[in-house]
Amino acid sequence: MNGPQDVGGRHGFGPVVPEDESLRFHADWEKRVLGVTLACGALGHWSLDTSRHARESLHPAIYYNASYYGIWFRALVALLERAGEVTDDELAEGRAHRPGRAAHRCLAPEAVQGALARGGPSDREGPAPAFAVGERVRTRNHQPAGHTRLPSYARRATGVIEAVHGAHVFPDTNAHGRGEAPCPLYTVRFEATELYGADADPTLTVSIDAWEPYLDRA
Amino acid sequence: MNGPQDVGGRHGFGPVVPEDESLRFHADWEKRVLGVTLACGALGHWSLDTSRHARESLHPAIYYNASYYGIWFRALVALLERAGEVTDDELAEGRAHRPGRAAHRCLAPEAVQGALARGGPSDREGPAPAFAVGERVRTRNHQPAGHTRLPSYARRATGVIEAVHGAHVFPDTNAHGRGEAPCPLYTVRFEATELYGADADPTLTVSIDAWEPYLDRA
Amino acid sequence: MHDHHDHDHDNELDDMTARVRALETVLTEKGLVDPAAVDAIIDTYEHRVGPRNGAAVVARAWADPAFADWLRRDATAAIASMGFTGRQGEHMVAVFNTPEEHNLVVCTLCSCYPWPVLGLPPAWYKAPDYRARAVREPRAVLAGFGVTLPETTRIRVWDSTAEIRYLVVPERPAGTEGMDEAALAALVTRDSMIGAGLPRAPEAA
Amino acid sequence: MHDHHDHDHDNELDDMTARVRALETVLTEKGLVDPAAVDAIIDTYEHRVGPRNGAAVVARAWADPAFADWLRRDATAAIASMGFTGRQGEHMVAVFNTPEEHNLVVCTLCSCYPWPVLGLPPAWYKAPDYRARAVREPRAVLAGFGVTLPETTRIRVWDSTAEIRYLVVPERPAGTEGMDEAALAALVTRDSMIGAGLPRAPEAA
Repeated sequence: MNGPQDVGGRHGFGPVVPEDESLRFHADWEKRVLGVTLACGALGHWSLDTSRHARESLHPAIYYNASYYGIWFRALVALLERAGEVTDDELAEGRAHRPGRAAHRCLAPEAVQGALARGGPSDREGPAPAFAVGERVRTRNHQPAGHTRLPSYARRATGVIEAVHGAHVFPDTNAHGRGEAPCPLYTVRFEATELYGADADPTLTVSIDAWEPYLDRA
Repeated sequence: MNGPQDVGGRHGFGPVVPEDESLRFHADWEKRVLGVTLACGALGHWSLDTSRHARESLHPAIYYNASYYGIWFRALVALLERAGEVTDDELAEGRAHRPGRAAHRCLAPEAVQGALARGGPSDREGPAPAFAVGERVRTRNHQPAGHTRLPSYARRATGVIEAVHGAHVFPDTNAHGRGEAPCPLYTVRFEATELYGADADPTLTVSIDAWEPYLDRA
Repeated sequence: MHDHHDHDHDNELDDMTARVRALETVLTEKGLVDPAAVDAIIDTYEHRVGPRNGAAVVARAWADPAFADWLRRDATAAIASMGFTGRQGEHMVAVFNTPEEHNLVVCTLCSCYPWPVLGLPPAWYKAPDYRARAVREPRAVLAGFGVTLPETTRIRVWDSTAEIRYLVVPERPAGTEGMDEAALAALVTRDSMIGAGLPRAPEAA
Repeated sequence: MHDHHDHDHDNELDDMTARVRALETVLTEKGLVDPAAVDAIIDTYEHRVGPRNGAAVVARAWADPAFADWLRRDATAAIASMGFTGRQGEHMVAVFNTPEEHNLVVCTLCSCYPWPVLGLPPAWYKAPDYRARAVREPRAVLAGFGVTLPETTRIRVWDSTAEIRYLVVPERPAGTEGMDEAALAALVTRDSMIGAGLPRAPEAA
């Protein structure tokens, strides 16, 4: 979606503010949002793609005013409500009215290390790639209302296949519960002048990781 | 600029809320912003294009949270400060520290009707048009960091010249005090499927008004 | 538990009242703004210049084919002949709805709008929600206004990216034969001249 | 008189503390979340998994050409050999700076970041400001970090749009001959492994 998350190459944002690498959180509530969000992932109600879509579906007025953990929190509430696990009334009162539906999947403290160390690989068996390293491809004018990982700055642009990563879960379907539909994933590299026009930095190239349905042979 | 103003075709916004046509303002301060903004235009410090650029230069976090008169107000303050007419201190105190620089141009009450009825035409003597009605053109990948009136949804798209309007002031230069540089203005019509891809409404066409430097022959 | 950006609009009110007053005071003390001129500007758009101007233009186009033809060929001159000129209406184009094609006007980049014939734009016209969606899913937008067009009707959206200002001339409703211009004008809503609505039917007027 | 969106971030704090507490309480009462598991997750990323992991990887690549070669060919396996695996690092790619080309990593669409080697991303990495500008004007972004590259250096930006995670291997600083891996790792900053910084010079370490 051409949502608020799709900021690559946009103008009008502000300065980047470096911070010391010893700083881990800016407030205690951020820690809890991190922990609760990851713990709720174990409930099995949604995929990573679905949770990304919940975040980018926040209204731009909210998205651009929230810190990133603020975005995570609001998206988590939306996902839990959609899953039937919490209601506005419960959150307003800070008190559960009904037991959880997926309580049998509650992440146990002793399972945390294993779950984090295991992660969730996205590579799958899937079709052979249509493109090879070095081939020129053109990104499609692909701009669905739903989730996609083709950023708008890289649409309708010609680039070169730089790596072939095998088949990976396709976010455009998986985010909406329409299946993992694995398809070949590539790294595609573009000249900045191709992306932004003749005034762009001539020393700059940018790559995206793009699934085959985003691409045509150039 | 790919700023917060450039919302055409973006996803994630909310419902459109109709309102009765008898409603003119939502608060008294909106009336004052309207009146003061128009009155300040008479001071001669900026053009309409410059004022539009001041509005779109607000940070997205502010732009999307303000009402439109709130955007006008913030941009007006920025323009007056840049013109050396007001300072933050004066606004914080609500009291002038120095007389105005362009007070000799202050819009008099008796001049209001004439000024509003006269308006400010943007047509000028200028070069003959390169394109004729019915010709196919393609919009350039034109995305300057400064002001432009080519919206991003209509970049790199092929359309048809539907009207030729003569030469008009070119906003891309005029907004930045680089001259009116009049050039031919056209209405260019696109199929929605050309703008948004194959899934777009097949019964929809959209036109923009585009200056010649935005266009190439298709 | 939910937040929504509208609560910022609400909080904005008191803050904005104070900030705007401070600015106007400073500008007045500096001799840059005369409050009486501000009052005159407000009075113009609050009480004098509004969508009844456009409704009179549309009604005349319905009643007088020669005027309609003039409006089609040179809207700026035809509209000026009725006394409607000036700021944000310097270069007018009239676009006519037909059974085959419906016109809708938007300004995706700011809030361009034909002030001499329609007055100040409504809040929704200036909001990102309308501006984002009008050029992409106009049927969904029109549904929000209670308008459902046949699936076969073409929709033509005009994005006002320059200083040309567009006035939609809706189709004359059935059952209005013999009505005079004043009665016809009463059927013409502001929204119908943006393309976001349709004129009233005569029995509902 | 000026406003800035940061004041909303500030106002957010107290409100967010209460809202997050309410959510965690409700989820705990429902048996959906165990606060001890939440504590364990926080402890992991606050105290155990962080950029010192990545620094150890980089230092080994500097010290051991065979490891560097492995890292180049199969970063996931090479990094796993040092015990760094899991969430947000399932598919690793290492990109090597050279005198001719500087690498910079971003996730324009959200906040994808190689957690097993770098821990949690800094706030700026997740902010729209960095995400918008990194892919377009990286030299201006780097200047904000005090990094000025020669005008002839090519800049290669990696937008992490899929589940591949990128680790920048900066160039080994001059004057580090004979230093052991631990000493080398101390030169490797988090920002240098994103490409937003350079390693420390040995005299500054």
